[in-house]
Amino acid sequence: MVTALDADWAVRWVRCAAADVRTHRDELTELDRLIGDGDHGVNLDRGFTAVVARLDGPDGTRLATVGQVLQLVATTLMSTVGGAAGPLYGTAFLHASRVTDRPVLDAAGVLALVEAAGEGIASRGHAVPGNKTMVDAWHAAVEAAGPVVTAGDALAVLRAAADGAAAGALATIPMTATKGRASYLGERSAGTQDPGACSTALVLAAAVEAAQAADAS
Amino acid sequence: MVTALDADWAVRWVRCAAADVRTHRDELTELDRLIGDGDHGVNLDRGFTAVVARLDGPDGTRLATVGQVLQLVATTLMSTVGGAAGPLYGTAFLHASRVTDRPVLDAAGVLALVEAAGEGIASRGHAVPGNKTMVDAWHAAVEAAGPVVTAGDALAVLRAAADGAAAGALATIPMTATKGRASYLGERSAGTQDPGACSTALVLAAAVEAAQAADAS
Amino acid sequence: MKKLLDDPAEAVTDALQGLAAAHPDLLTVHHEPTYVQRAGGTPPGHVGVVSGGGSGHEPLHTGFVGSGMLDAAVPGAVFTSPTADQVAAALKAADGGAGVLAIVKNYTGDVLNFETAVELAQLDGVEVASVLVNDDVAVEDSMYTAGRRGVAGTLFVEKVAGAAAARGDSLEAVAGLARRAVGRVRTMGVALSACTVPHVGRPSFDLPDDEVEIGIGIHGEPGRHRIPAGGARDIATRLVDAVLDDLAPAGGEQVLLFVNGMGGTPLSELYGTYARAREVVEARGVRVVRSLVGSYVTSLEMQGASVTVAVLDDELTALWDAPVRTPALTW
Amino acid sequence: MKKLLDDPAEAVTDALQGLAAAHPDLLTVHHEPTYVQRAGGTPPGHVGVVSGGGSGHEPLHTGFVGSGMLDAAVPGAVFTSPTADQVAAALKAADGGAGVLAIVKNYTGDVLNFETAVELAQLDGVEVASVLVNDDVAVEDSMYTAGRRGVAGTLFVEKVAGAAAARGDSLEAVAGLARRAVGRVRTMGVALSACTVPHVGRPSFDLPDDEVEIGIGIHGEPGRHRIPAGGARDIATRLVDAVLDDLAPAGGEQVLLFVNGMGGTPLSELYGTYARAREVVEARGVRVVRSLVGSYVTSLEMQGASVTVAVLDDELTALWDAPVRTPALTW
Ligand SMILES: Nc1ncnc2c1ncn2[C@@H]1O[C@H](COP(=O)(O)OP(=O)(O)O)[C@@H](O)[C@H]1O
Ligand SMILES: Nc1ncnc2c1ncn2[C@@H]1O[C@H](COP(=O)(O)OP(=O)(O)O)[C@@H](O)[C@H]1O
Ligand SMILES: [Mg+2]
Ligand SMILES: [Mg+2]
Ligand SMILES: [Mg+2]
Ligand SMILES: [Mg+2]
Repeated sequence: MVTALDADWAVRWVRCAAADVRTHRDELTELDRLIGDGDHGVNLDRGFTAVVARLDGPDGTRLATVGQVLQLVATTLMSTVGGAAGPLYGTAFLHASRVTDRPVLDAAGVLALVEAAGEGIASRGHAVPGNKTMVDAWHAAVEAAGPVVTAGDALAVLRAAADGAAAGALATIPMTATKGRASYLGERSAGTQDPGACSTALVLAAAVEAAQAADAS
Repeated sequence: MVTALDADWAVRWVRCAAADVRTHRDELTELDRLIGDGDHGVNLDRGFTAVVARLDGPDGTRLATVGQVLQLVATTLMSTVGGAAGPLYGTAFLHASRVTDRPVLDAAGVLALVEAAGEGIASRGHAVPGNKTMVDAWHAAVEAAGPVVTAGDALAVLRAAADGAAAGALATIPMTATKGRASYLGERSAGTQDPGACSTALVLAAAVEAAQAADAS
Repeated sequence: MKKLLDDPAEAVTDALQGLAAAHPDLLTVHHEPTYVQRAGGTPPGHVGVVSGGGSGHEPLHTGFVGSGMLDAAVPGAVFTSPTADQVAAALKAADGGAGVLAIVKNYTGDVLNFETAVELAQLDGVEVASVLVNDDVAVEDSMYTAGRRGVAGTLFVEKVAGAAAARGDSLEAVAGLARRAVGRVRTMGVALSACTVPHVGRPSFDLPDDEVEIGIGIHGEPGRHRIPAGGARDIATRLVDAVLDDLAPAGGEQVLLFVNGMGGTPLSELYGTYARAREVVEARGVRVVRSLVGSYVTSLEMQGASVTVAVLDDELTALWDAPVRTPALTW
Repeated sequence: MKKLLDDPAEAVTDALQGLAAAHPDLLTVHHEPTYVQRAGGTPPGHVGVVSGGGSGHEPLHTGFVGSGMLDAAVPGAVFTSPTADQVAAALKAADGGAGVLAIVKNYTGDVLNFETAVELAQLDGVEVASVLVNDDVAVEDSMYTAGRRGVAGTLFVEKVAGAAAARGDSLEAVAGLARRAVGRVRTMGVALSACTVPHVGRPSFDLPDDEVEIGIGIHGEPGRHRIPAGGARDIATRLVDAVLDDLAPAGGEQVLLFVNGMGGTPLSELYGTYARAREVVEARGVRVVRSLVGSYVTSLEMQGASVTVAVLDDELTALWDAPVRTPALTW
C-alpha cells in the first residue's frame, strides 16, 4: 500500500509518460490519421521530449512539490505542443498543479489531481462525455477513482483512474465525434478510438508505473 | 504485277495509313514514352484524322493527281500535328508531292516519291542514318527500293520500300540516339525502337496495302 | 514518400529560412518563438493584421506578409496550430499603436491557442480583436461538429482586412470589415489524392483510383463522402452548387470567383476548372467581376481544388483591388 | 490517372477558356489558329515579344502574356510544339511595326515549327528575329545530342526581352539583350516523380520509391541518371554545382537564384530547397541579389524542382526589376 506520492514520483511519472508516448507515437498518429490530421503522436512526443529536457536541465533540480513538477509540465506543453492537444493537456496539468502544491499527495490528493486535470480540459475545450474526445477518458478516470479514495491507498486510486481512462478510451470507438477535427467526418468517425482519449490512458498508466516503482523500492 | 498507281491509290494509302496509325497509336506513344515525351502516336493520330476529314470534305473531291493528294496530306499534317513529327512528315509529303504531280505513277515514279520524302525529312531535320530517327527507316526504304525499280512493277517497288523501312526501324533498336528528344537520354536510349522510324514503317506498309487492294480489284 | 526535405522536424524552419532569404524587402523571420513579420513592422498608427495556423498550407499565411495584407503570420508545425506564446509574440510585435486584428481559422487547436494568446497580449496592454473564419460549407455548422472550418476563404478575409488597415481604418472598422468578409465568403473543396505529412511518411487517407473525396478540409483530413471520379465539369458543378446553395444569392450579385489548387494540381487544370465553375456561377444569375486562380491555400502536395465565392459590394471590391505586395500576392 | 479534366483532347482549350475569362484585362485568346495575345495588342512602335511551345508547362508561356513580358504566346498540345501556322499567326499579330522577337526553346519540334513560321511571317512583311534558349546543363551540348534544352531559364529571357521591348528598344537591341540573357542563364532539374500526360494516362517514366531522376527536362522525359533519393541539401548541392560548374563564375558575380517547382511540389519544399541552394551558391563566392521561388516552368503534376542561376549585370538587373503585369508574374 502506497499512502503518499511525492515530487520524485511526479518526476518519474513524467519521464514514464514521455517514454510511453515515444513508444506509442506512431499508434497515436495513426489513430489521428484515420479520423483527424495525423499529428497527435508527433505533437505529444515533441512536447514530452521538451519536458524531459527541462527536467534534465537547471529547472529540474528545484522541484520540491508535486505541483511544481506539474506546473513545469504545463508550461512546457503549452509552448511546444500546439494543436488542440497543447492547450488541452497544458490546462490539465496547470489546473492539476494548483491543487497539488505540497511535497506529498495522499489518496484524496491524487483524486483531486485527476479531477482538476479533467475539469481543466472540459472547461477549455467545452466538451462533455460522449463527444468522442479525451474528455471521455478523463471523465471515466474520475468516475472510477472516486469510490476507491476512502481506502486511503494513493496507488489504488491512481490505478483505478488509469483503468477507468483505458476503459473510457475504448468506449470512444463506436462514438460519432461531435468535437475536434474528427467531427468533420460525421459518422465516418465511428469505429476508431479517439487519439486524445488513447493518449490520456497512456499518460495515466504511466503514473501507475511510476508509483509502482516507488512501492517496490 | 501493278505497273501504275493513281490518285485513287494515294487516297486509299492515306486512309489505310490513318487507320493503321489509329490501331497502333498506343504502341507508338509507348515507344515515345520510353525514350521521348510520350506523344508520337497521339500526334500522328490527330494529324491523320484531320487528313481523312479533309478527304471526306469538299477538298477531297478534286484530287486528280497523286501529287494533289500528297499535298493535301502535307499541309494538313503541318497545321495539325505539331511537335517534331509534324514538320518532318509534312515536309516529306510536300517534297513527295512535287515529284508526283501526274495522274499515274510507274515504278520509277514510286521510287522518286520515296526518295523525295526521305530527302525532305533528312534536309529538314539535319539527321543522317544512324542518328536513331525516322531517317533510318526512310533511308533503308530507299536503299531497298532502288534495285527493284528496273523490273517495272510499281507494287514491288513499294513493297521493297516498306520492307526496307520495317528493317530500318528494327535496326534503330540498339542505336544510341543523337538527334531528337531521345538524344537527351544518351545511352539509355539504346534498346528501344525509335517511334518515328516505327511510324514510317507503318505508313509505307499502308501504301502496299492500298496498292494490293488495287491489284485485287 | 519522397520529398525535397532534410530532417522532417526541421522542414518548417528550413522553409522559413528560404522565405526570409528570398524576400528581405518584404519580411523578416523571428525565432524563439517563431513568427514572420512584415519588413519594417506595422506602420505607426495603423492596425496590425495577424494570422497563423499550422504549416503545410503555403503560401497561406507566411506568403501573405508584406504591405497591404498581413503584418505578421505565425506558422505552427505541419498541420498543427502554433502555440499560444508564438501567437502572443506576433500579436505584440504587430501592434503599431492602433491595436491588432487576429484572423483565426476555425479549428479547435487554432481557437484554443489564439484565445490564450489574445489574453496574454492583452495582459501586455495590446488591444486585440479577433475574427473567426469558417467558410467551408462542407461541414454542417451544427451542435454535432466543431463548426465550419476556415479554408481558402481566409485569403479573402486577410486581403480585405489588410487593405482596410493600410488605408488607416480603426481596429473596430478593420474587424468589422473582416467580419463582413467572413459573412460573405464560402468554399467547398475536392481531393483527387491525399497528401503525406513529412513526419508521418504515408498518405493521410487512402483513396481508390476511381474515386474522389468531396468536402475535404486543408489538413489532409478525409472529406464528407466519396464519389466516383467525374470530370472537371461534374466536380465544378458540385462545388459551385454547394457554395451557392449556402450563400443563397438572390441573383444579380457581383462576386469574386476563386479557384484554389491544393498544392499538387497543375495550373492548367485549375484554369479549366475555373472555366467550368464560372459557367455554373453565371448560369445562376451571378456575375463574376473578380477572379483568382492558383494554389494559395494548400495541403502540401495534395491533388485537388476548392472553389470559393465571395459576394462583393463596392467597399469590398475596392479593398480587394487595393495594392498588395507580398511574396505570393502582388498587385 | 485522376485529373481535373473533361476530354483530354480539349484540356488545352478548356484551360485557355479559363485563362481568358479570368484575365480579360491582361490578355485575349484567339482561335483557329490558337494563340494568346496581350490585351490591346503590342503598343505601336514597340517590338513584339513572342514565345510558345507545348502545353503542360503552365504558367509558361501563356501566363506571361501581358505588359512587360510577352505580347503573344502560342500553346501547342500537351508537350507538343505548336504548329507553324499557329506560330506565324501570333508573330503577325504581335507586330506593332517595330518587328517581333521569337523566343524559342531548343527542341527539334519547336525549332522546326518556329523556323517555318518565321519564314511565313517574313513572307507577309513582318521583321522577325529569333533567339534560341538552351539553358539546361543536364544535356551535353555535343554532336551526340540535339543540343541543350530550353527549360526554366526561358522565364528569365522572356522577362528581360519583354522589359527591353517595353522601354522602346529596337528589335536588334531586344534580340541582343535576349541573347545576352541566354548566354548567362543555366538550369538543372530533378524529378521525384513522373507526370502523366492526359491522353497517355500513365506516368511518363517509372521511378522506384527510393530514387530520383537527375537532369530531367520539362516534358516528363527521363533524366540523365538516377541516384538514391537524398535530402534537399544533397539535391540542391548537385543542381547548383552542375549549374555553376558550367557558368564557371570567377567569384564576386551578382546573380539571380531561381528555384522552380515542376508542378506538384509544395511551395514550402521549394523555399527549403532555395535556402540550401543559396548556401551552396554563396559558398562559391557568388552573391545572390535577386530571387524567384515558385512553380513557373512546370511538367504537369511532376514532383521535383530545378535550380536556375542567371549572372546579372546592371542592365539585366534593371530589366529584371522593370514592372511586369501578367497572370503569373507581376511587380
Ligand atoms: N474540444 C475538445 N475538447 C476536448 N478534447 C478535444 C477537443 N478537440 C479535440 N480534442 C482532443 O484533441 C485530440 C487531437 O489532438 P491533436 O491531434 O494533437 O490536435 P489537432 O486536432 O489540432 O491536430 C483529439 O483526439 C481529442 O481527444
Ligand atoms: N532531327 C530529326 N530528324 C529526323 N527525325 C527526327 C528528328 N528529331 C526527331 N525525329 C523523329 O521524330 C520522332 C518524334 O516525333 P514526335 O514524338 O511526334 O515529336 P516530339 O519529339 O516533338 O515529341 C522521333 O521518334 C524521330 O523519329
Ligand atoms: Mg491532430
Ligand atoms: Mg514525342
Ligand atoms: Mg493538427
Ligand atoms: Mg512532343
